[in-house]
Amino acid sequence: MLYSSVISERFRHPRFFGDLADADAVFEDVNPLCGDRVRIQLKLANGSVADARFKGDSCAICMASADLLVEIARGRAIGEVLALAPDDLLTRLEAKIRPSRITCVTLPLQVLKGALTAVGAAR
Amino acid sequence: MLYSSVISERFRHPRFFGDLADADAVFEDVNPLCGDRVRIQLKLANGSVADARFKGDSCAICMASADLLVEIARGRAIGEVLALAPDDLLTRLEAKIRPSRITCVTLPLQVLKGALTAVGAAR
Amino acid sequence: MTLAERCRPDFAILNRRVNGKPLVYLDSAASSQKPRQVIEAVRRYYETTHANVHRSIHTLGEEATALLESVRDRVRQFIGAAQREEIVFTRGTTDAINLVAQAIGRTVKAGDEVIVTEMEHHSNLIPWQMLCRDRGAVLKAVPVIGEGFLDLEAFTRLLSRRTRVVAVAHVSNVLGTINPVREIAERAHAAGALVLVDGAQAVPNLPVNVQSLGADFYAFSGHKMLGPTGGGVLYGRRAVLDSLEPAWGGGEMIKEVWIDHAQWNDLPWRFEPGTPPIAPIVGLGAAVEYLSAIGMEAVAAHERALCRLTLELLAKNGDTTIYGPRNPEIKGAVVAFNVRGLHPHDVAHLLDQEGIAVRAGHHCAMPLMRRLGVVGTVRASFSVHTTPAEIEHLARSLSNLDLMI
Amino acid sequence: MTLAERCRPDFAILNRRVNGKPLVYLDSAASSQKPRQVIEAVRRYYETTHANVHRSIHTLGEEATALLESVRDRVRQFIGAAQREEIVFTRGTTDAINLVAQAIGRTVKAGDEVIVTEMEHHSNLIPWQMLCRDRGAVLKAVPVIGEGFLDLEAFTRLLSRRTRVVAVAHVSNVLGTINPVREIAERAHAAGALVLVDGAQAVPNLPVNVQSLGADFYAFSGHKMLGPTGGGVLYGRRAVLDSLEPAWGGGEMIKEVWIDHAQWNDLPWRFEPGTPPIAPIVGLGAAVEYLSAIGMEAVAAHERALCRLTLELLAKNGDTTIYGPRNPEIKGAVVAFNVRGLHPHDVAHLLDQEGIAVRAGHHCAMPLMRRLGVVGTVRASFSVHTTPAEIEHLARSLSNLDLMI
Ligand SMILES: Cc1ncc(COP(=O)(O)O)c(C=O)c1O
Ligand SMILES: Cc1ncc(COP(=O)(O)O)c(C=O)c1O
Repeated sequence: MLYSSVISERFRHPRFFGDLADADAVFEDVNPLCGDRVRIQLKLANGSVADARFKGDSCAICMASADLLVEIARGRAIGEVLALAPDDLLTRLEAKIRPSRITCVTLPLQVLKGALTAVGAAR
Repeated sequence: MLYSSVISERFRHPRFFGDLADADAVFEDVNPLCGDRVRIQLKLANGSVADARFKGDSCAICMASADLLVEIARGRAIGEVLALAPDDLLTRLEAKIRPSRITCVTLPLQVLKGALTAVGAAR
Repeated sequence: MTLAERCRPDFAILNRRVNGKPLVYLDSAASSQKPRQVIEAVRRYYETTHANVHRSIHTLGEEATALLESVRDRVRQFIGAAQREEIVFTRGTTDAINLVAQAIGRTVKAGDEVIVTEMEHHSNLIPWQMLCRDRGAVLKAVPVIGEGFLDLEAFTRLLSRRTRVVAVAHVSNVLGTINPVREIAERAHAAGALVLVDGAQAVPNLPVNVQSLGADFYAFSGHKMLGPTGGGVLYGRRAVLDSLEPAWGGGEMIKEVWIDHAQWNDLPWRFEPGTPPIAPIVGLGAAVEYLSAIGMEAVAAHERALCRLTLELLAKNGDTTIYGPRNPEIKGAVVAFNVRGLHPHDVAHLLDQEGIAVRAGHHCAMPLMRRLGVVGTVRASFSVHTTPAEIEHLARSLSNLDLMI
Repeated sequence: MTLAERCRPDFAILNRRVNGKPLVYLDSAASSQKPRQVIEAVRRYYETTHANVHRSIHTLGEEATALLESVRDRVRQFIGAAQREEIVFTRGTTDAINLVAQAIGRTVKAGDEVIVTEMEHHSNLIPWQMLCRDRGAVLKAVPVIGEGFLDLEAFTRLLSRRTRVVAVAHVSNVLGTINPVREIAERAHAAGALVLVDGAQAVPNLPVNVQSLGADFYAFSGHKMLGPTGGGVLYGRRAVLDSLEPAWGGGEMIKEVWIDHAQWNDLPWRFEPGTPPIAPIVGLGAAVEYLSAIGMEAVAAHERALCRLTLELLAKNGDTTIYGPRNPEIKGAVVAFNVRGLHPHDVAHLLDQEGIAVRAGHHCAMPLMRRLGVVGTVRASFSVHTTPAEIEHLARSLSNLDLMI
């Protein structure tokens, strides 16, 4: 296995890939390494992330990272989501990610925070 | 002796260094190697170089080359002067000049021809 | 002995193991490896000859200058330029193209046009974008059609009296397409435009003659043709270089300087401000010598055969999509492809586990990626040391990829 | 053992004989020699690690990228910059200054002013001339007074709200003067101008801290500080770099590209289009390590002592005129002089017969030559391997010169 079984599994069968009807926040950004784009859509309610989905034509690491991130974020308070760090994802991906691929892990996080900032939820 | 006794002698005691009253042609140019300037003044009569002088704050090689060139040119037909080649000077300077210093030899020739061109004597 | 067998002992890096496997370096188009002749030339230069060049009266300075200038003569001959004054040393292709865009830029007016193509490397696109934005000029792009060819009819329609420059790759760094530069140059010249050819992927792999191509400018990098990083070449046709103001300022490019103005030096130094990348150019000379000793026809034939083999083997793999012409006769030394269901970066990562170095991503050609409808591709590229066995190893590894992720 | 005695075995070129004499290399200010640690770092890089950097997924590419980026960290520390994003790799000082002139150029308006000094190297003059001509701006120069100091009162009068840039050498490559950069920067900043410092002759010889100097930009060359030719550095203060558009275009300096526009990459890569001079930068890293191991205070003390000795011995020779400050405490590692009745080129040629390499001519500082009232000067300059015995040999040789021509 190239990366880890977590990545393998989430890459093959992402749980939160897709669009969200009536999203409150949408944001996308580009991986400077490769130009890949990731887009995250959010529904917010009562200061929490009520629902979320991601989209993007990206590598296995980025796909798994986005899927995992969305899973973590769903149902959480916005403050908690904003406090998430790359290490929270790295630990749960259970893979040793080389420095050259680290942006593949962090891009979804950056996009999610961008989405929250865009709707003024990040204060 | 660094270069040759001809260069040594002409550098120490140039015969044609100076200005010419009522010159018919004056020209100066710059050595791209070092930025040194050489100026040549000419008196023309009957299709010949009647008299000539040079000036310039330049190295021994360039000084000797200019002095020698002016001596050669004086009294010669303009056509003959225009036909002079670097080798004519190199032979009579009796020195092995390194490639890096060759412009020190050729600059006076270039200036002399420039002077003749400037007054339309070079056709 | 084959060409590759003869060459391999010259490349020390091929002894390396990567992830426990022998290195299979299929990324020469990004940057080639260096034979010991080149590495040695650089070392020898530093240990015996180094000094700053030009305007130097001492022995080392004269030797270093003679060495540098001898490379100019050698490069002139290698690419068939008419005069040594037409060979300008640069840092690389990107630097050379920026130099031209900058120098021509001063003469470009609002409403003038520049034509590039959809298959250009960003290096032959962004400088023109910047120029057009700065001067109010218009940038147009020749579309890519079919298996990856320039649409020459569209090109002819784009050309007009307002076209100032046509900038085109000799060989695409993704598709491998060898573009019909000569024909493009003829049409461009008929319209009164200048032609800049990006030869980064051509000079390392094909015999090139800038005069028969009709290029006004021809740019390439030393590091892609077995030479050191940090040096490259801009060929400029004498009459055109003569007409241009220098792009950048500094030492060596002037004759006389006052505080408020200066008189430019003669060609080619007028376009070479500052201390040149002496050792990289000395190494480039050794690289040219190495390639010349093999002969560029032989290099091209060798790489064509590898290209043919790669295309054949990949075509057998039902999960692989190939980009660019399928005919190796009209193709440079690169093959781009994708594997179904896998992102190119994952493919590259997986191949790296097998010791195979390929490039993956957009290859600095994002507009082309959009035209191909992909986020990126994997790219295998070849050099003199590449063997058929290495290509077979690549093909075999690709067949097993899906199981590994 | 003295510093020079410890260092000399590292410099293979010092074994050379020139005209039958041991080489005495007193031209380090033009370009320094390279210790084996630097030459080896370059060789090792090519034999074990080379690949193109950035965007690379394979092992060699990752290693090469890590190596290159580690030099950025090392250089950051060496010159006391706050962030790694402030370190831009260039081809050298000239390249760095052109980069700044180009990037700032886009924001300069007619009537704006740029201030240089009469002692600038052409590299820190011509780019500003070109900028001013292109944009209709005005170039002014701070006069040189006394033994070779900047006239700071005149400078203050030249400064105004229209001043956009002040460009000044940290150390003059002819006079050796260490300019009061900090004071100049304070006054310039008070007037709202940016300050570019040409550190080509400072970084190799003195401890430099760009933050305490207050420089907005600081440029220097690898090849003058024991590093390879072809690489250099531009330091730019983060806030200033952030505010500037890129100077040149190409690969690596963008995030996303369309035919008609592009999104720039993050710092520092935004200012590094194309394949960087990887090996020259790797070698620069080794040079920084070499100098750091000695310690720049020790390097400066060593060269100050040589400077003092040179000034003393030359002063004893009645035929010699020295240019620049006589006090070695306020002087870099160069001494410029002339010999009565001899052109500097002849002096250099004569010294070369003795194995001594000095530079002669205008040193790319023609306006300064005019100010000094000379066509050129001879210049002796020092490095870590220079010994007092070599200086004595220089002085002895100078005493006998006249007899030889
Ligand atoms: C076609 C083409 N043009 C330009 C370049 C840029 O060359 P460099 O990065 O050496 O400046 C490359 C290589 O990256 C290329 O393949
Ligand atoms: C003060 C100064 N500035 C700039 C330069 C130019 O450096 P480079 O030629 O390495 O670009 C030099 C050296 O020649 C110098 O001494």
